[in-house]
Amino acid sequence: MFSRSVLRSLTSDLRLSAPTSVSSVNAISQRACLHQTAWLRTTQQQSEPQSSSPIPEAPLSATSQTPLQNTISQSRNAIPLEKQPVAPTFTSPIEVSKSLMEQLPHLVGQTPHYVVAELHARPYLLTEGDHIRLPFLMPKVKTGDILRFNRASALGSRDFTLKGAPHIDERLFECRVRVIGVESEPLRIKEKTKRRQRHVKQAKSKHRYTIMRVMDVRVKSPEELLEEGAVVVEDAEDSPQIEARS
Amino acid sequence: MKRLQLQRWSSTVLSPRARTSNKLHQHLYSASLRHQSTVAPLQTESPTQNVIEDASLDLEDPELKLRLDSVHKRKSQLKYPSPPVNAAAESAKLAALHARLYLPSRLPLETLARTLVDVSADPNADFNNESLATLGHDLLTYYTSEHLLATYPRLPLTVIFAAMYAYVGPKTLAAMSKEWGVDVASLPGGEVDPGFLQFKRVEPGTDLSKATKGKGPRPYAEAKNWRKTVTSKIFYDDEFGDPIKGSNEAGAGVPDELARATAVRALMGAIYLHSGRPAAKLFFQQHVLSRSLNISQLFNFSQPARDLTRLCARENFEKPVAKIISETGRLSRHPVFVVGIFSGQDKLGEGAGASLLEARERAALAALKGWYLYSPLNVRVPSSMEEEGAAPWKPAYVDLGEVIS
Amino acid sequence: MATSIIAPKRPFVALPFLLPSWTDALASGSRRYQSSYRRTKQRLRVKPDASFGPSSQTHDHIIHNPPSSAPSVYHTPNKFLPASDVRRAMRTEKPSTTDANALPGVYKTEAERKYHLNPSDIEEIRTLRLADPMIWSRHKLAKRFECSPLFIAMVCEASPEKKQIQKQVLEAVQSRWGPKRRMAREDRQLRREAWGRDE
Amino acid sequence: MPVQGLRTVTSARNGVGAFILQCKRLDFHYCNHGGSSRGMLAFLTQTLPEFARENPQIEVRVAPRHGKHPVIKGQYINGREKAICVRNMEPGEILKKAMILKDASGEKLKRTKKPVTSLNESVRGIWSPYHGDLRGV
Repeated sequence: MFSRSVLRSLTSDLRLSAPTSVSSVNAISQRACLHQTAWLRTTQQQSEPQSSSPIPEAPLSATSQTPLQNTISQSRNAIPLEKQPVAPTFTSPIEVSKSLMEQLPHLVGQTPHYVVAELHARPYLLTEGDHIRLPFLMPKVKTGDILRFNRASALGSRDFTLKGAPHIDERLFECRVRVIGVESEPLRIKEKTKRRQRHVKQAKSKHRYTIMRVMDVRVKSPEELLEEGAVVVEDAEDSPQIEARS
Repeated sequence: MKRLQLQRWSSTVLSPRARTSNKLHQHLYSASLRHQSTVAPLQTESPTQNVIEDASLDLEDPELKLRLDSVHKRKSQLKYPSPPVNAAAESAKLAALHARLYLPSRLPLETLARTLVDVSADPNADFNNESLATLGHDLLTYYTSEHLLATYPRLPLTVIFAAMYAYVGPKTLAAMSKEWGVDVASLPGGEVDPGFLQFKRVEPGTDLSKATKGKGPRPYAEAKNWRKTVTSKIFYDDEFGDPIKGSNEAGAGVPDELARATAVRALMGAIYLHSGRPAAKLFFQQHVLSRSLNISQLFNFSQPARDLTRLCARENFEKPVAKIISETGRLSRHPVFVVGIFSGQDKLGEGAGASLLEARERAALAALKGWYLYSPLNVRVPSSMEEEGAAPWKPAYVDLGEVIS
Repeated sequence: MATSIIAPKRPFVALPFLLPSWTDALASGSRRYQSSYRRTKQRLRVKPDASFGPSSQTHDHIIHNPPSSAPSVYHTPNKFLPASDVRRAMRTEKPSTTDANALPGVYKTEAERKYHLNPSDIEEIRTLRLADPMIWSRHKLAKRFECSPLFIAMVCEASPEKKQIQKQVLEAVQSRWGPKRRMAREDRQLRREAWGRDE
Repeated sequence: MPVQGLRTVTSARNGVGAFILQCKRLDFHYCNHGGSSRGMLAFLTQTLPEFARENPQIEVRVAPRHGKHPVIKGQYINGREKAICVRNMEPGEILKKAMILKDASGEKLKRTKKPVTSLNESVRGIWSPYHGDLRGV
């Protein structure tokens, strides 16, 4: 369904060494008013001068360009190995039909692009910068994670549409989204009654939803595909590319 | 190109107070930092202080000593108009801001604190953000203008001014600092948490247009009725096409928007000084270029049909002719005409309107926007050549210029 | 009057909301119940274009299906693309279905340009206009010299006295306008300015 | 003047370039004597340091409120505040509540039906009856 490409990565691990605003809370008992918690931190720092730089070793961006494998293993210690999503392994290089190769520059040359990404068999029409509120809480993601949607049924620009049969090969395009938080709906109360009974049961529900932001929607150019080792195959008796309309 | 050691440069630009804590230099900048300060201390030290200090040496009671220490600390804080350097490391707000923006670790908290001190709060140039803001403003406007010119090479200059204002104008930068969660201190001072933005507010009732002293570089600026050409704006005015104003009077307040914008510019300059050009450019791309702007909404034409005729004459196209593509309800109360502008057999633009005149104007406008909003494929900006291992530079598309009528 | 009538993109039968509903016709008059509301709502729901439907092809493929919508300003017309742009070569095969010359023009009669006036005529226009602006107005001069009033305005300017008089006349006319007419005129002006901003 | 520029301001798209956590500050209030604060006190001493270390973007404040139930308050960048009462909760539950406040955007809770909201213009344009396959009749 989706593959996690970039994760919290090294940032969280390196930040472990960095002091934050609260580090020693055992002082609470003697000091009551703590309107500046930073004060506490400095007292602790004086006692054990640990790091020369008081700043977490964070890269400028959350999208660090670290290798994929070790980030997954580092940040996912809590999740058992068999439940971790596996990176897609492709046994054969992508096969692209000749007509697709011919039409692809037209699609690439026309911006902007949209993608109909599918998530749990539901389509989402996305462009760059869109705000998504998934109708469910996505498990095992954290705020700030970057996901890559790899299942799309269509990708297009104004005049051209790349259609999959039924899904586009995920090596043809890139669609990245960032998890920006979790929202919940207002509390709903439904009154449940039974016959001949004065008791009214109140069923409450307050669902939580994952919010995301589309970072980019990009279709790869023919040169990029050939660089990645795409194989161009002849398409035999395909119907003409411009579909006949009524 | 060889990478330059910016750490070395930064020592010449930054005051010792704001420099990274280097072990070699630590002994130099221990306690008395403001020995070069041109400002008189706000509170003169009372002669009784020494007496208390002497007495405190004899005291063995740790609680009293602690209290005395805090009193002394507060006094030393009040001595300066902006928070002292060592307060930066203790501020939780500042550390949170640093982490929230994913700033590079080479940018110390002390410099971040300095970017939040405006000139109006601390007139000492070694401790306010003015110098950093000058550098940051130049970087921001350079990166924005190169992006605009490379992406839309045919934009008219007035629209470029508007787009620059939309990307890095004071209003946008102020909104950005609000979205970063930078709070404003109600009054600047040495005792304020350095995580707050500090500036002196404008007195109510001040006329902002007359608050500046000195004058800009434009000659005869006081002649109100003189025509200001767009070309003269390139020479005499700033990046947004506004006249350059003289510096503010010393001690005068700053509007909230301007102080916030200055702080953002200063942060950009600080990132450049401490972590170098790649980090600064990445910061610019992530925070400024990632915002959304619809450039086609920045145009305001007064005579689109005339401009289009001029354009076609200049480019040696056939004369543009307006033709009705489709229409409905000509004799009804709500007619709709769709008019296309054709040059020979090619359609240049198309517009719909409730009258033939409106549809024709809109079609001419669409054609002109189609001309001005041309964007080449695979845009590269000149500063991308500064990256290591960059592909050889291919000349970017340069246009003849806008249509002048 | 030359008009071209538009045929909708889909056949008429495919747009069921245009057809009268038999069930609705049977139901008495204007009353509408929930059941009929749902049905009308369903009819109004626009289905996606047929080109987005499932296709028989087994490979990923690209189709050319331009939308039925007004063109976007971000797509530069072919004529405006510089010669070095690759898109210029890609778009050449576009079939031109409509002949531009066959379309009706916006103006009923296209005024042909004669270019028959010489500098001495222009001098004469200027002297006439200066001599007696009340008689020799722009329209009269245009009729006399067989050119457009715009051309007269381009070659000469009215005297300040004449401008003053015209201004007074306009003020006198406008002073008799009521609030409705004044507001309508102002609104018209505002709408006109909005065209230039493409609103 | 052939063409003039109209001044606007770019609108933010948090997460497209840089991502800024919307939770700015978390205030933990507790009472030293009250029984409902027992879990909160355990949380403050055991779990909070690690929580703060993992989330350096958030400013953490701890302050006592005598004789009241323990409360976590979140301050958000849009200026709003969210508060959750954590009386009689175990440290694990309190951590969950803190995570809720951390992940929230600070907006007022709303019911929305459409999953996607966009600032961009429609890629294929708005359908109009005057375009598409035009045929003169």
